Amino acid sequence: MSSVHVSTTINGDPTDYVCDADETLLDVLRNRLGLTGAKEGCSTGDCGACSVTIDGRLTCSCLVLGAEVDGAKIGTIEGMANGEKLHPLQKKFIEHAALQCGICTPGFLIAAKSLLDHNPKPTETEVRFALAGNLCRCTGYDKIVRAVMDTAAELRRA
Amino acid sequence: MRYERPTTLQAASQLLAKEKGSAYVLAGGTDLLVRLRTGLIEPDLIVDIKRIASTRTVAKTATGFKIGAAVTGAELGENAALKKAWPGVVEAANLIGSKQVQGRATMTGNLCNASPAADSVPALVAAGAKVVIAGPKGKRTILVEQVPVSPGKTSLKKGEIIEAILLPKRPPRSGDAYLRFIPRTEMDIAVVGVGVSLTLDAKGLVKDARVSLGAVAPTVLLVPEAAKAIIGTKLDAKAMDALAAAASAACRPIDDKRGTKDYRIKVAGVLAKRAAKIALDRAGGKV
Amino acid sequence: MPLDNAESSTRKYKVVGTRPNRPDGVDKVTGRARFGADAVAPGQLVGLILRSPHAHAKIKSIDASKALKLAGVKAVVTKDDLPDKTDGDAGLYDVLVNVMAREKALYQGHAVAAVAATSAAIAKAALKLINVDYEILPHVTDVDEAMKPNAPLLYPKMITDGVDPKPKKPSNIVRRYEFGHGDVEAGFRQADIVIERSFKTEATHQGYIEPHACLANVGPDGQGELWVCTQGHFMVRDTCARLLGMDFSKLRVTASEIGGGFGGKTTVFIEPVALALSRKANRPVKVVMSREEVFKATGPTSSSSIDVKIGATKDGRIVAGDATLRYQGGAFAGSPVEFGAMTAFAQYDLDNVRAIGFDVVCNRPKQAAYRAPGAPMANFAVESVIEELAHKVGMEPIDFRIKNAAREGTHSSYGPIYGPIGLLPTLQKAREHPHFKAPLGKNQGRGMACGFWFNFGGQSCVSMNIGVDGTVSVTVGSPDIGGSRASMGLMTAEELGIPYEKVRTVIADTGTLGYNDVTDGSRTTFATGMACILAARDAIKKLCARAAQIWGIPEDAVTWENGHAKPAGANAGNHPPMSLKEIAAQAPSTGGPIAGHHEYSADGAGVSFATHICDSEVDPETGFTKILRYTVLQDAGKAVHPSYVEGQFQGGAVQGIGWALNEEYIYGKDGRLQNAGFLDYRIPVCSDLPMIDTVILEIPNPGHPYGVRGVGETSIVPPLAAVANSVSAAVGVRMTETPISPPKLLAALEKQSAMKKAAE
Amino acid sequence: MAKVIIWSSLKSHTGGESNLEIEAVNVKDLLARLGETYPGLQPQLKRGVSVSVDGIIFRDGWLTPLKSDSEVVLLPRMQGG
Repeated sequence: MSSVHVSTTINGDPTDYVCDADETLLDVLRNRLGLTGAKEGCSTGDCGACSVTIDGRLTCSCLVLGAEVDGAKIGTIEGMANGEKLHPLQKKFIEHAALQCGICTPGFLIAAKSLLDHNPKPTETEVRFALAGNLCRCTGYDKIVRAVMDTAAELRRA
Repeated sequence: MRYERPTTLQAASQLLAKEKGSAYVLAGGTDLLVRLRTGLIEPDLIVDIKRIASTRTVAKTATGFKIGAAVTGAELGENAALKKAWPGVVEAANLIGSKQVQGRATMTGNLCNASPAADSVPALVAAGAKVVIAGPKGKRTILVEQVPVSPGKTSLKKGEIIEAILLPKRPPRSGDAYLRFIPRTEMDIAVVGVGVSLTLDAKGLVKDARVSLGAVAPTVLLVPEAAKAIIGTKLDAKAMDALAAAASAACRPIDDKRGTKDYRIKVAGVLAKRAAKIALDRAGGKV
Repeated sequence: MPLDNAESSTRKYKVVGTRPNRPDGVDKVTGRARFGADAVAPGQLVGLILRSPHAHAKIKSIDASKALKLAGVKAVVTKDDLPDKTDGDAGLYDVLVNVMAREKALYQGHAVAAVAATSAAIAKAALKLINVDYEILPHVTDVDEAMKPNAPLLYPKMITDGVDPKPKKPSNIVRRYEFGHGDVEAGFRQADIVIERSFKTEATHQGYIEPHACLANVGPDGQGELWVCTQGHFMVRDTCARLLGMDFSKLRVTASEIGGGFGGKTTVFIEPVALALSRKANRPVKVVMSREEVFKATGPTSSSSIDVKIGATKDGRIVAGDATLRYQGGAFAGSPVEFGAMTAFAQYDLDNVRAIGFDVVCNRPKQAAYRAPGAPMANFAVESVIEELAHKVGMEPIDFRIKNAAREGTHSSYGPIYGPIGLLPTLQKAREHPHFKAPLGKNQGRGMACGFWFNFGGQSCVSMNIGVDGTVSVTVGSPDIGGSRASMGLMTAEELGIPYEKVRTVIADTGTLGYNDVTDGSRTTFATGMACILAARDAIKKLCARAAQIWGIPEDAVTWENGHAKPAGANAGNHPPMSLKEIAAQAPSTGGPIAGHHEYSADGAGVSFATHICDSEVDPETGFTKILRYTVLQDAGKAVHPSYVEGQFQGGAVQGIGWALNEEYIYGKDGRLQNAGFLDYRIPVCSDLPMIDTVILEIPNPGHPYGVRGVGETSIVPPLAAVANSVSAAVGVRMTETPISPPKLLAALEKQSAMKKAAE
Repeated sequence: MAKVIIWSSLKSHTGGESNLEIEAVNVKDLLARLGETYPGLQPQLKRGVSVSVDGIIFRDGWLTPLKSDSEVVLLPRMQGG
């Protein structure tokens, strides 16, 4: 197994690592960099628990090789809060009880932020389709959708 | 396993040609990584083509559009001109997987995966799209439907890479559409997919049409009989029924975990009508 | 003994019933929360498990010599490393056989060996080097097929229990259950209308998003640590210690944050194997299941085959109910068919009722509990027939249900007489609900169903320590699977009379608290919550005693009110009330730390009933069903944190909707699972669903000081029938099999139209 | 004498009787006497049972005292998800 040296930026911090050629970005984040906020729920891109952004694009880190992101900017859940200030989505998820077990929460937050970055005024239907790649088995999605809609409204007011 | 990231097509093609073991092209990777992870493949070489400039752009050319092999579904969805000319093709590409998958997945990858259920392929076949193939012996251009030969197998030779997909220029009064059936509203593989592309004459009669079917045979089908059924008509109820009958008749499906033979045959007809109606509306026609 | 809690219905609450933020909220939204796969130990190895590719095979030999020679491989374990120490405990022996196959592989995915290596790549390579010699045996995966006389036998000596006279021939039928009362045959003789139907439901998986994961560390001194995502770490400790021959006290198990369980994490799969690997390698070993392993080798629920016959008189009185239920529980005894049989008719007041259940084995993974285990399938069958019967009688289904609903004093179909229960109120509220009157369009229909679950209490142990600053830390032993730390904090604050913000609830490892039962059976808010209340009362006694000392008056002259100690009466002297904070501040000089404690086995859990209303629209050309609107009305006894009660209602309802429409285990002729992944095992996605409306009713449970009933499980019981009834109302076909997948529904619609044509 | 009701399929061990009369001070005592009087019930008792005493379900409260007119219903051991 040949290994690859990668220079990248994660949540704004320059980060270098060496990984195996066949190692996924998710494995690199979790096992080499200790960023375990992204979760492995399926490793086939079906659950969204490993969601991150690469150069601003939402993606499943289980579907990306660690070797591919040389020179790219990665965004993970660990970079969502600004210092001690939670992102409005993070606050609303807690207030609305939009999580029960919480394993899917980081993925939902990354996906929801990506939605609101592109569409500040989504309809309920748009929210539901934008989050269709994130599976939650606890909540039935109701409170998650409410939290995202409420955050969008608050961000528009601000 | 080695990972290579060439910056020219020639270099990429040489890497693939020289490799003695199993070599795979990596564009979006949304299929390749799943197969890698589940142990279905154990590559000796992976060639990432995303650093090759010509694979990353959508160009409007004199003859239509040239879509680089590594252009993602999300990027296609953001290309207004392409959406206007080929809404059905873009919709089909955007149906592949979730928003997360859209951030990576490419139509070329969808095509080279050679799955009979690939969503973008019926739309491309209906559109009469071609692919530009770069290889050790230079470049060649073939029709999209000539790429997949059987589930998981393509007609590409060792060392060959698809550089781009070519979509023809649109005559006036043209429209296309792709519809698929899935058991949920998202995140499923098509049980049946139908692509329709048509052009109307001044009187609003269908002058030209191509109809394609996905997930009803070992490869995506182009169905001339279905096109014949609507050419020369205003897509009245009779023509629609003929279209549905021809589409259903062309199906050679199997029973599997996603659907039954009978189901696929019936729904192919249903979706053909619905897709034709959307294509007609887009071409400015009325039923 | 359950407490007498007459106060619960009248009591005014300060914090219970409010909706504060959960204590683990920030950790969960920042990615900081540590789940099963998130732990790391120095020098840890990667453990992987080799699984049988065959549905049923004799294991003739296992040769791991090549694997052991591979550099980086530190240990290989097989059944020989897990000798039978179960000492005649049949249930525990099944667990042992399930975690590591012995003579036979009983299902595809059955563990046969495991390796620990220095990297995942090496472990993977090592698995390929283990040579298992299988003799493939005939298999069976369908419950009805498994019951046939000529079916391949999993256990050639198994004779069905509970049948009189005892059968002579062995079969795959483990046991027969029968419940009921009255004379069913006589009942049917009084009936004007009788409907009899047969149903089938396919197995579904709990589908928790977090695969099983653990990190084991056992030393040669026989001491061990285990970090694991589980619904019950005390259960994990006891089970693993017994299987590995360790002292309970020497195995310290810590429950990680748990990424969903729904019953699926109430047993062990990888844990004993990880411990065995660690013991052999003398290194920490981490084992994390893949999603494919979760589907193939952990517990889905049973698939079932059910016959139901119900009779009623013209005026709409049910005179007899009869059901025969057949559940396969995978390759081991213990399908939840008895709960299916007990709950099938539990929502009705019947003079003549009988439910017969057969527990069947076949070549599938050992079933595990799934939210109200056994009830949803039985409810699907009975509530489908009830809806049809109501129409035949010419009554609105809701009126028919109200007329026959179980109420206080009803002799339940499973034996006991009901105390105060909330079924009628949920039905009455449903009838008044706007959803019930909303107009419907073409191809749209409305269906409903009522459901029931028992709930139970069980063992809990709680410690409560009061800091000198007047804040309180509550230590519980029940893993928090859906926000229970918030509820525990609320009940503690309520009882002590202090703000919720002054309480922090933590979950202790097995070394620091007494035994706590698994978080299941909807028991935690009821039983562990009541233990928090009683621990608080214990602390209050001590607080009052300190105040008495400080004031120099007898202890019994001090009472506790709104977080303050007060002289009980005028003759107790004139002392200004002392707050908890003031008393706590003086603790060091008045006898040291102040703590409250309670350990017990809680009983008196209250049953919970629900009524669900579902609107759906069917595409008659494709058989696609869209859920348009859904409302859950359920009795919670008392909602401690209403947001999380609503969450339980909504989550259970959506799992039931998935069960009804798309979720299923699909087996090939080779007995192999064809859809072991989230792509083709289709749990509902966000865009499939509407908002799920909820109505919380509060009919206090006399067995809890605040009237709390369990709420976690009932919500998955009614949806299968509610959805099927709505589909039937929309397009006129009665679907008797789940999932009601588009190909099945379209075929039924075509059959219907063909029959109509034939009739014309 | 407490009135004990067993579920129907256990009748084969009690001579076809599902309503039994047992003299017992608490549930533990009652289960012991049930086993002595009807050895056929032993396997099920060993597998585990719950009981309902006058309508209240007990899964573990074996020391719960019984009144002379208590109605005890034998149930399979409760489980949950």
